[in-house]
Amino acid sequence: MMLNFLINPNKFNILADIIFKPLLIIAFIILILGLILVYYSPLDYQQGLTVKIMYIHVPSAWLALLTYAIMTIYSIVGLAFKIPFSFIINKAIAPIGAIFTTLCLLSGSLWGKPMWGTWWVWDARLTSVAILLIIYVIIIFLNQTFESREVKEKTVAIFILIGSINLPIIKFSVDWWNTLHQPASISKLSSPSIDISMLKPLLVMTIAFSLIGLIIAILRIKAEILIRKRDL
Amino acid sequence: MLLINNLSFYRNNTIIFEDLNLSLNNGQITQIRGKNGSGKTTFLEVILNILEPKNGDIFWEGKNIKKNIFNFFNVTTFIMDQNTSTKKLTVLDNINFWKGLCASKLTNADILLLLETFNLLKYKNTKVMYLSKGEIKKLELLRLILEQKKLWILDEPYNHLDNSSIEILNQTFKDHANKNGIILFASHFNPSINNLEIIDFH
Amino acid sequence: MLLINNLSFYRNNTIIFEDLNLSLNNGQITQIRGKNGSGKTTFLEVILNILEPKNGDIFWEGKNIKKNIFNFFNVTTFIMDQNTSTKKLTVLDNINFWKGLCASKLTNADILLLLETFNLLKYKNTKVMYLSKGEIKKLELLRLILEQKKLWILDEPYNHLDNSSIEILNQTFKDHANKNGIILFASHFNPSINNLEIIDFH
Amino acid sequence: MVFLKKIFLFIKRESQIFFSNFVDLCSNILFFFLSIFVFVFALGADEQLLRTVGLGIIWSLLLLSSTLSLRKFYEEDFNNGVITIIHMGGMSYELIVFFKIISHFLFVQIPFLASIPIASVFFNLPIIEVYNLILTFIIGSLILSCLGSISSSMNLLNKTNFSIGSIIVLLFSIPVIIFSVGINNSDSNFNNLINLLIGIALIFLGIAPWSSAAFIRLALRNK
Amino acid sequence: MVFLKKIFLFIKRESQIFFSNFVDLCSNILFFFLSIFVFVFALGADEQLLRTVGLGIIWSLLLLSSTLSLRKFYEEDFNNGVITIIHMGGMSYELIVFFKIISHFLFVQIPFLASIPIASVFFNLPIIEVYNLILTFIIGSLILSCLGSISSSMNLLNKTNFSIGSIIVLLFSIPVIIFSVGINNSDSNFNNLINLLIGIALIFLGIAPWSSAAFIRLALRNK
Ligand code: HEM
Ligand SMILES: Nc1ncnc2c1ncn2[C@@H]1O[C@H](COP(=O)(O)OP(=O)(O)OP(=O)(O)O)[C@@H](O)[C@H]1O
Ligand SMILES: Nc1ncnc2c1ncn2[C@@H]1O[C@H](COP(=O)(O)OP(=O)(O)OP(=O)(O)O)[C@@H](O)[C@H]1O
Ligand SMILES: [Mg+2]
Ligand SMILES: [Mg+2]
Repeated sequence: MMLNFLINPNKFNILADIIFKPLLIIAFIILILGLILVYYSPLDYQQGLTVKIMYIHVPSAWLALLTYAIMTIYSIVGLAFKIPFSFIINKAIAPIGAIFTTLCLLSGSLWGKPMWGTWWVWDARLTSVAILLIIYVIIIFLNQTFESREVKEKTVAIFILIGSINLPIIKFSVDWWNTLHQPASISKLSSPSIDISMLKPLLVMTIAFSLIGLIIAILRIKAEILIRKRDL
Repeated sequence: MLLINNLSFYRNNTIIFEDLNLSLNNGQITQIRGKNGSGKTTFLEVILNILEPKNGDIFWEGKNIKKNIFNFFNVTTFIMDQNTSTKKLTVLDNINFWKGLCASKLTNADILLLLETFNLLKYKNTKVMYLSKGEIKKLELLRLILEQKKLWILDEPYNHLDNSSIEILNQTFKDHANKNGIILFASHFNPSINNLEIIDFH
Repeated sequence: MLLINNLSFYRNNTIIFEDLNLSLNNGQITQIRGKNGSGKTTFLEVILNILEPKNGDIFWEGKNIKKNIFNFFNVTTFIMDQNTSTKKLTVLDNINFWKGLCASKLTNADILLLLETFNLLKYKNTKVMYLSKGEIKKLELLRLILEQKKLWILDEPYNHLDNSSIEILNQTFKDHANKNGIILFASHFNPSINNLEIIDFH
Repeated sequence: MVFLKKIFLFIKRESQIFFSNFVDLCSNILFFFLSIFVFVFALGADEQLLRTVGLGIIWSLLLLSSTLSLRKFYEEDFNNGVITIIHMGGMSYELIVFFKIISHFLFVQIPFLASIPIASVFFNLPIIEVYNLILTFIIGSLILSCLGSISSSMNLLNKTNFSIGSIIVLLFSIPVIIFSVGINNSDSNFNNLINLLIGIALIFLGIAPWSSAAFIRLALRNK
Repeated sequence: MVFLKKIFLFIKRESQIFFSNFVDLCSNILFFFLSIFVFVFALGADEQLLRTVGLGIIWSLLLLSSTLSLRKFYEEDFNNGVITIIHMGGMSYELIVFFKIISHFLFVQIPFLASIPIASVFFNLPIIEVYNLILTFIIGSLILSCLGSISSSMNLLNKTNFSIGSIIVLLFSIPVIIFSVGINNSDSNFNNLINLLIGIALIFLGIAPWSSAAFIRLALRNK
């Protein structure tokens, strides 16, 4: 099985050791490239310089959602097929998701001040992201609370599953309610309604963010595996 | 017949018991003894599938109980060290609830008689929270007779009982064994029952 | 010396006991026996002023305990049928709390030795909620030695204890009696203690 | 047949416990009214203001008051082992949870309905809003019962005070609140929102038994 | 000296129980924030409206969140007899209650203070109101701890769910709320109101130990 590393800690460790250094270099290069592209990207005729917040805001928003989606999938896998590695991954990547969510919130409200005139509005998108952050925080709490490992892992997994209801709400909140927030313009499936000159740096930055997330994730997962081995 | 095969249980990586083999035949009364913390209660809970064994199997009448746990529950009465009676309801309310739960065929007269023998008749409309410890325990033990199951599993049934109740309980055990029932209980008490099999937990 | 004089107690107008007279001398071990619901626990609680007697008085060393209840508490250890250890704290945390509460003079080495004799040493940093029933009971009984009081009042101390712990408890009782202590306990168990005075509740 | 009888017995026992003290039933409602007073005093008695915020306050206080009654959903039955007994009587944990939810809905939430019209009077709410409030509350309280089941079964797991359960109830009831209050916006589609609420209720009626049963099993295993 | 040491021990034990799980402390605060979310959604996100009602909502929710943590004030210690043991160790019930209140104030209410400024941001409250809020909350939360003690000792008396305790907390906290919120009215005398609040706090610090102790004694007698 090619994809065995996704559910087997040993295979994961082997693969991680192989790809870690190249990954580090590639992530660094892409990040630099992305920053250069952002620097030379055109200014928006309305928003001026503040549009550059987008290159942090949107990737971190996407990654916050992606991280949660990954955790949801692993929870299902872990509960249904009793694969312990999924719990390890869940525990390892929850803080990463929390960081991305915080980044999204912070950059969003930084952007909101010049655009909408306030740091915070009670709009469905913003609130559902705040709820996402709370869910992440609860997950991190839960990982700290229980003394018994079995209880901890299963509770967290079940909680992640219940919380995944929030994902579609975040994603579609801009369509379901008329809100201040930008409706999907890039992530529309048919044709992105954004200029190619802004799309390119955005995509590069997204890749850079994902790689950085991946690197932290690998480190944390390896540490988790070690902790678990020590406990056994 | 209850057959326990190579049962092991670990709690947080510390071994509680390992490779335990045991067979309980019809008509047999078995007592588990052992030091405090030796895992008696844990063992009973593993048999009843409340705790999951690390490995090993349990067979009832030749069938692995995991296959259909409710078939096994259907023949088993479990009396814990706790009191499962609902404190806010009266003695009779509790009994009626248990009776319905196990579809018992005892008539009301039978139940009043039972209460009489256990000296609980005068409390039949008292809420359980107003009974003394021993009375609550006796009410709990009524379930043995009420449920009319074949396998009885009990944890520390003798605690709190006075001498005459201990007599009654012993008699009940013997009667049940004579009717081919199987009894397994954990206790530190030394009851006067003939043919009592004793298992020592190290 | 504890003197109980014409003590009566009613619960909701039903008499639990009436005109009870009793004197416990120094060095005397007294057991209360009686049927379930005969009022043993109630009696102990009345002595400790948790329940108020309908009439009658209790004298400690010639003084009515009601005059200054804290003087009486100062010489008394009461071990209930419940477990007063705090479930969320570890064994040592609990012990230290009790130790401070009674200004006990035991050193840490003494306490570790005590834990050792009761076979609890390995649990010293375990939270109480993870102990077995018997272990919790033993922890509770540690208070007897910890508090170094003269009068011990216990409700069902033998429940949940294994044989070796029962031995230790008996020995502890005897030692205390030899040191002129007074022990009063309610139990259905028949401990092997010489010179045990037995009071029968009707 | 025997099985139906068991279910009936279960619900009968629940009702006996609930009704064993009639005052219990009233206390939640009293709590609800008192918290309305608290709010009215905190906000100041500007009539116009009260009418604007009335619906929102009633809904959120209904929510908070029922969080109060949710805490002991399973605790007692779990601690003294009744759940095990019922389970051994032939009901899977999922079924137990399901009927627990149903009986909570019947014996705790429904009586609340009676208090809604009275509460509305305090805020001079228009009749159409009261009607909507009652309708949404019937559905919403079913969701709350489900959430309560999830949360209190989760609370069984840790023997500490951490009231993660109550937090979960609040967390997931936010969408319920949004839809329920939003129904009074003139520009929102009534039927759509009601359907959405019913949809959420059905989702939770599916999720709650499954997850609560999982939590209860876990808790039993680590008691 | 010995006596002081006992008191110190008592408070130490309380803190150990509270801190035995740090997450516990946070959960009440999380609950508070979530209930703010609930309210904001229920009221609709009109910024002007939010600013008007913000203070009132924050205060009433602080109140409700601490009611949640109040329910178990004595329950556990009472049920397993620790209260009797402590009493027999030489502390009168009044003293036990008093130090229970103090430790609740220290370990549960004070951490709440940290959350007030953050909550104010959500409502865009002016800085002076935030300052007043914190000041009144320090005094008010002491009153709440006293009320909590009274209410939960009262709850010991009946073994049913009846939450008469929470109702009492709400009832008596209405004046606290009125004064605390009223402090921001430009035409009210700041010092007078603060003095009034301090007065109420002192009164309750006198009443609470006495009445709670009476309830505990009653409860012990009818256990
Ligand atoms: C705290 C405030 C904010 C939060 C929590 C937030 C959250 C999010 C999230 C979760 C996404 C990803 C949604 C998706 O993939 O469909 C997103 C995308 C986006 N946000 Fe924000 N946002 C905030 C403020 C802002 C502001 C002030 C602006 C600019 C006016 C903005 C503009 C955008 C844009 C253009 C996208 C990309 C939409 C797309 O094409 O998919 N956001 N935001
Ligand atoms: N809280 C209560 N309210 C009313 N009656 C009670 C209460 N507690 C006990 N009783 C009744 O008082 C009587 C004496 O109870 P007590 O607990 O003292 O008995 P006991 O001798 O300790 O019995 P056991 O051997 O079962 O422990 C019993 O008949 C019991 O039903
Ligand atoms: N919930 C738990 N979590 C962790 N360990 C536990 C738990 N319950 C019990 N233990 C431990 O498991 C061991 C066995 O406990 P068990 O209750 O089975 O003992 P027991 O033989 O019934 O003892 P007793 O005679 O005291 O009732 C003990 O060492 C105890 O400390
Ligand atoms: Mg045991
Ligand atoms: Mg007794």
